Amino acid sequence: MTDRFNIYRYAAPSAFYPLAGAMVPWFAAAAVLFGLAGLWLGMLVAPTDFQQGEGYRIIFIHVPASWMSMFIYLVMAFWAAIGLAFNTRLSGMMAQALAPTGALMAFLSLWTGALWGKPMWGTWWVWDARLTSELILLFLYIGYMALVAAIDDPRRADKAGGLLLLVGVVNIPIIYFSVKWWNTLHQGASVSLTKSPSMAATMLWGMLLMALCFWMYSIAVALIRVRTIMLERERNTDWVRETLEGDGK
Amino acid sequence: MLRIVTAVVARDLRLAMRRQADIVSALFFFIIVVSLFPLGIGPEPDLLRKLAPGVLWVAALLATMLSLPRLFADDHRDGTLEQLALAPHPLGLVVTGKVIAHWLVSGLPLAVLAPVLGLQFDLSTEALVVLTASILIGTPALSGIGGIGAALTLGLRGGGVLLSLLVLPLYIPVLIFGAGAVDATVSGLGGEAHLSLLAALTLAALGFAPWAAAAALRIALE
Amino acid sequence: MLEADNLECVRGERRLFAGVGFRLEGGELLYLQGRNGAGKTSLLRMLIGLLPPEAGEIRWRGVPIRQAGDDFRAELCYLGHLNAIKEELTPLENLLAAARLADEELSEDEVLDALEQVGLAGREDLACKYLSQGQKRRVALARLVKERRPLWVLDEPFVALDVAAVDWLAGLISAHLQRGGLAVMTTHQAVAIPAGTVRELRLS
Amino acid sequence: MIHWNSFSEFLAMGGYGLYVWGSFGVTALILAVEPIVVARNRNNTIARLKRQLRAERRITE
Repeated sequence: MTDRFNIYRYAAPSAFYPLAGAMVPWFAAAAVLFGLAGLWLGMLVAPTDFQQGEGYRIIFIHVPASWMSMFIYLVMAFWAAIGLAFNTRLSGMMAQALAPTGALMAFLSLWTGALWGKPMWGTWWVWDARLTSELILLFLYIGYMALVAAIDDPRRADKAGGLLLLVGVVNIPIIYFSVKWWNTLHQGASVSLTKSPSMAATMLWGMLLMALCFWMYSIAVALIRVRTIMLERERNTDWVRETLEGDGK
Repeated sequence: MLRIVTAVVARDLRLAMRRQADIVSALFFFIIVVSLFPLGIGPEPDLLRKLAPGVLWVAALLATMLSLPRLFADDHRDGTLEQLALAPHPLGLVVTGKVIAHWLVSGLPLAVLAPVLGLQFDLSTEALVVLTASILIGTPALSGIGGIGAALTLGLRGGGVLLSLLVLPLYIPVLIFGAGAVDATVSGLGGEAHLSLLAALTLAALGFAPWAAAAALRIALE
Repeated sequence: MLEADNLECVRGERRLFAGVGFRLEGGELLYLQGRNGAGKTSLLRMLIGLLPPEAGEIRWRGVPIRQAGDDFRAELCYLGHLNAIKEELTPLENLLAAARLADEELSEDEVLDALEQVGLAGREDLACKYLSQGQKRRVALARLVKERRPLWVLDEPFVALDVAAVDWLAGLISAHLQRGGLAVMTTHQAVAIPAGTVRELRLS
Repeated sequence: MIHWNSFSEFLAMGGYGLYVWGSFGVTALILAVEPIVVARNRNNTIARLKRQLRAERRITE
């Protein structure tokens, strides 16, 4: 099994552990660099938005956080599908390592969204499709983490959590469209979330750089977390014993 | 194929009849929650009419959830679930049967009660009809989706709370279209569009949920 | 007919056993032995396909049981340490419902006959919650009386039975073996099964 | 090149200072705390596993 495909080789925790360890500093450094560049462009160079004044600068964290919160959920669902289909040990660990970061991103997206909404629309919260779906996404993250934490046997936890992730992936679009439809019928909030189309090039670059920063950051944190989970789960195997007798790297 | 579904439904209904207290308590919960709202927000008929769809639907949703933890738990505890999983037909069919039985004892009575409770909220006849129809059409989806949650949390500590955490976000589309149908009727827009979307949701949930729940049950039985 | 190769079992973080294998033909009985916690029940659950083995394979009539699926389960009868009877139902209802759910044809007369054999004549219409522990076990065992599926997997079948019932059950299992059936069971008591070949497998 | 004329103007964010810095502050806090927590968790796990390993060794020897 181990030598048949490369992917199987790196799907084995003993091979992935040192690889992940070697990658962490690179992703962390990339996150810092992209972050500095993005902040410089976004906070110092980018011009004032003609509609929203300086308040729009929240976009430089709000949009990347929202993107990451959704993207991380999709990645977790991808790992869940792999894990359920091929029964690889690594998949469940990856999903679990990503979940807290995804939940934090969803929280950040809601937090910055509220702080953006207050000055722009005069309210902290609207029951708009995007906001509501983001809130539900946060619930799905919390539900996943709670379910995995409640099951003692890690294999069972991986499988049950994976199934929940897949069910969630099917449901997120349904929830999004149902809330959207509900919202347009209610027409309660006279607020449109569509952004002004004339986005300056510097703003766009700032946002993309910040998105890259969040991306690298999430990978780095998830890799550290997955390494911890690996040690914990495989503590009775030879490779963990050898690793522990070394310096844990 | 149909035989196994009917066999499960027949058995679960018979069991439910021997344990009527469970059904009755869920119904009383529904009645009490719905009746408390006018006392909490005041007797103005206009306000009540506006709130009725949401209140009735949220109460129906919570009442359905009340009986979910026991959907598989009893069978799990006495070993019947193992036998069901070992029967020579897909477990998804067995779950379909259990979901149907759950709906018959939890969702259907709610639909019967709903128009009576709707009268307390001064709903028009037309709105009452749509309310009944929406609960009739929507609650099977609640039972189906709830089955996934019940299977995932089977045998876990604090399973009941966890079950609500997992299931409530997934209930939101049903709630929106169900309450929306009544809402649209009350405001004179007509609830047909909502009802057909609700029916589509229910069909999708009944086609998909039992198999997801069956997969979760196999995990729980390992 | 039933083959197991190189089975490995991991529960939680503990490896319960590895490299377990056997072959069982028609008319043979396999006794699983071992201390508490040696993995006897886990092995049984692997054999009936509820617990996927960590490594190794189980074949029924030469086909891996995962692939055989319903075809395998149609030839399997499992009796766990839980009785799988409903407290609210009567013994008669329990057995009829169990047969229907397992896709078996069983008439009411046959069920009554089976209940008489396990000594529950006259209790057919009493809800099972009013029966004693031993009587409930007999209701569960009554399923075996008319059972003609070739593979029986029994988890501690003799527990909570009196001497007469133990003899009766041993006779039932012998008859099953004589018909060419297979049986796998765990037990703490050494019970002599009159007919068939008895093999032993010790998990350590 | 730089958009701002003075540091105080930068801090004021055209009147939106509270909202902008509220967003960036909480984000910075979370992005700083999460890695610390994750790293601490990792060190604790390694220390605990090492202790267990040593205890096991002592028993087998």
